[in-house]
Amino acid sequence: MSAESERKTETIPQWKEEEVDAIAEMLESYESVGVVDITGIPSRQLQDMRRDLHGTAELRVSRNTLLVRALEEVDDGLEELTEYVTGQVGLIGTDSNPFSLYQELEASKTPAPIGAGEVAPNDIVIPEGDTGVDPGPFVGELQSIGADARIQEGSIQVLSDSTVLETGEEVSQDLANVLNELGIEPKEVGLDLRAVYADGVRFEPDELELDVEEYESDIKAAVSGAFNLSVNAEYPTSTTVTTMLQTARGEAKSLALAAAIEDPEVVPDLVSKADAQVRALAAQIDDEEALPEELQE
Amino acid sequence: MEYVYAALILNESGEEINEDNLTDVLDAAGVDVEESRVKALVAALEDVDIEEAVEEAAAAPVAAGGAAGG
Amino acid sequence: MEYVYAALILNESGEEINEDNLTDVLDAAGVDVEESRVKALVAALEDVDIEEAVEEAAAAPVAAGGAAGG
Amino acid sequence: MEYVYAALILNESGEEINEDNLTDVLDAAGVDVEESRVKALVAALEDVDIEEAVEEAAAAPVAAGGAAGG
Amino acid sequence: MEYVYAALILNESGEEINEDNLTDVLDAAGVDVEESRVKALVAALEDVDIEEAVEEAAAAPVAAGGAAGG
Amino acid sequence: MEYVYAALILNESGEEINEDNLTDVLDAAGVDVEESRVKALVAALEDVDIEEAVEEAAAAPVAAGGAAGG
Amino acid sequence: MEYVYAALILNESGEEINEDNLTDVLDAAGVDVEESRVKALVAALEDVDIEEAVEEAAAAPVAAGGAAGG
Repeated sequence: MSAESERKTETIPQWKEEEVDAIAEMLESYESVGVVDITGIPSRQLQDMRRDLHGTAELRVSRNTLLVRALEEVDDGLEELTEYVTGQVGLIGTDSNPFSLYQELEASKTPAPIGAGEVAPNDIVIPEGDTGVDPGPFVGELQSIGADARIQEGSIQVLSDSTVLETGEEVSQDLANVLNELGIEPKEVGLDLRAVYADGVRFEPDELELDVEEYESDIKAAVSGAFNLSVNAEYPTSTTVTTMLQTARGEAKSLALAAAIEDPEVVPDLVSKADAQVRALAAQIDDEEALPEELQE
Repeated sequence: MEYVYAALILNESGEEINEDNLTDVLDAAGVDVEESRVKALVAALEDVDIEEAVEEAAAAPVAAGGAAGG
Repeated sequence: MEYVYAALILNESGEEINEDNLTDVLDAAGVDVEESRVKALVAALEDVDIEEAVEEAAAAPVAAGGAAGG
Repeated sequence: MEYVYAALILNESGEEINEDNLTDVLDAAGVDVEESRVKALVAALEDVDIEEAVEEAAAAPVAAGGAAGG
Repeated sequence: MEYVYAALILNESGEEINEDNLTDVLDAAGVDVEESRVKALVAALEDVDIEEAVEEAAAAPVAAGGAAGG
Repeated sequence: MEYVYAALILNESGEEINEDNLTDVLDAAGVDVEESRVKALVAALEDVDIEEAVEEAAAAPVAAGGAAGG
Repeated sequence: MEYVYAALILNESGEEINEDNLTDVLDAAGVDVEESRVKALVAALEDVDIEEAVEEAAAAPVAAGGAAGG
């Protein structure tokens, strides 16, 4: 690598070389490296995000050419990430695993207003309900962008969820104004992970989504299954032995009841059972004269 | 309920549930037997499947209890 | 269950639930009485309040039904 | 219930449920064995299908689970 | 379940539930005792209050019955 | 339960559930393996259809006693 | 489920549920370990209170059966 670096020193300025080396050094110090989209994030907010990440991940922004060079310089598979370095991006390094990184970045995203000329990252929906806006020309603005709006009960109401722009379409000035008036913030602003590389494997976002609830239910199913196996196979553990004791007792009691065994513990139940039976039989008897007074209606 | 219990004992011993047998059992238990009730019970049980009624009570005593109580 | 039924008849007639009386009732019903079961039952019933056991049975279904509904 | 448990062990080991065997098991467990109870137990179990009676207990857990869930 | 039954007999007789006693009871019942299973049971029971476990089972029936009926 | 989990992993990986394999898995997990518990588990699982035993809900059959008694 | 079982063993042995430990356990069980699944599990478990999930499942192991019955 050093021979190669020296050769590059001749072709690019010293400061660029130093920057590439610094980025490469940073990338090498982490187990996972990702490319994040930072399009539209104001620099001050980017500073905040960088600070919030402190301790779990490090974000590095530079000219894309230098980021690509750094990725190539580290080699080690990271060059697979160069294809994601387009537009406004940064490199992120972390020691947590790619799934955790993705979860964390998703969780840190915040809603933001969308401006005219921007492309909708997802369908933009104006939800059903009272806009809280007094009757006036605004109802016309709503209708003109495609919202199912009407004046009702003294205010402007949206009668049904209205999709006013689909993913990928450009936001018009009118729409931007309406959204702004309604306080709708359709964008999720944050570091948008494009890809991450860890331990020789490249992950894209759709591979990194986790259904935590499903894992939780898997755990419960696993515990229940093990519990069942332990009891059913009669292999006692401290977790299951209580149930096994109760099972054994239940079996003994069932037997004692079925066989009418005169066991002091069971006799009260036998008396109850006899009572239930005599009542059940009495209930089948239509002739009241045949019944004791206590059961006659 | 003693009359009905007497019928249940006869049912288990396999003896016929008739007036004589019921009266014998109740007599032995010191019950002051009323002939008309014995007669009525024998007649009433003629159309009842005792086995079934008793098994139902053992299997679902909740329902049985509910029926009796209602 | 015939032994238990016999005990319950005696309970209703107000006679003492002892070995002799139980044997008499069961004999009258044509049961081939086993002395040991009579003994065991008398012993087991010694500490049992029959009224209470019966009442519990009558009361339980209601509570149980409530639990099921809740 | 110790007498019943003893019967259940014998049932699983495949040994006959008779007075001698029950007494041996209970003795080994330090139980002060009452002969009449052993006799009564043997008599009570004479015509009982133990597997079936025990399986009834095993079939019930659903109800228990329902209670937990309700 | 024979190992568990044996533990429950010992629990009722008041004897300690240890490997020797369990083995004695099972031996007496003609069970071909596996030492490892005895050990595993004793280990599992170490921190368990058998009385409490068994009482819980005894207390539950009303709720359970309700579920069955509901 | 760690021993049971270990058996379940082996069951899924298709490896034999024997003492060596169980010990290896538990060792790898940092468990201080007790030979007797491993042996007992292997013995307990010998004739068990694991798939079935895992799926069959194993609750204390308190309902059986309750249902019959209630 | 083998990955989840592995995590549960580590949870019981008190070892950290990390990629290395999970891989070791699964390797020992002859599982052809997929690194990405291990990673996903570790990440997912960061947001799950395993202790709580385990206790819930163990307290109501019939959950599946219960749902059916309830």
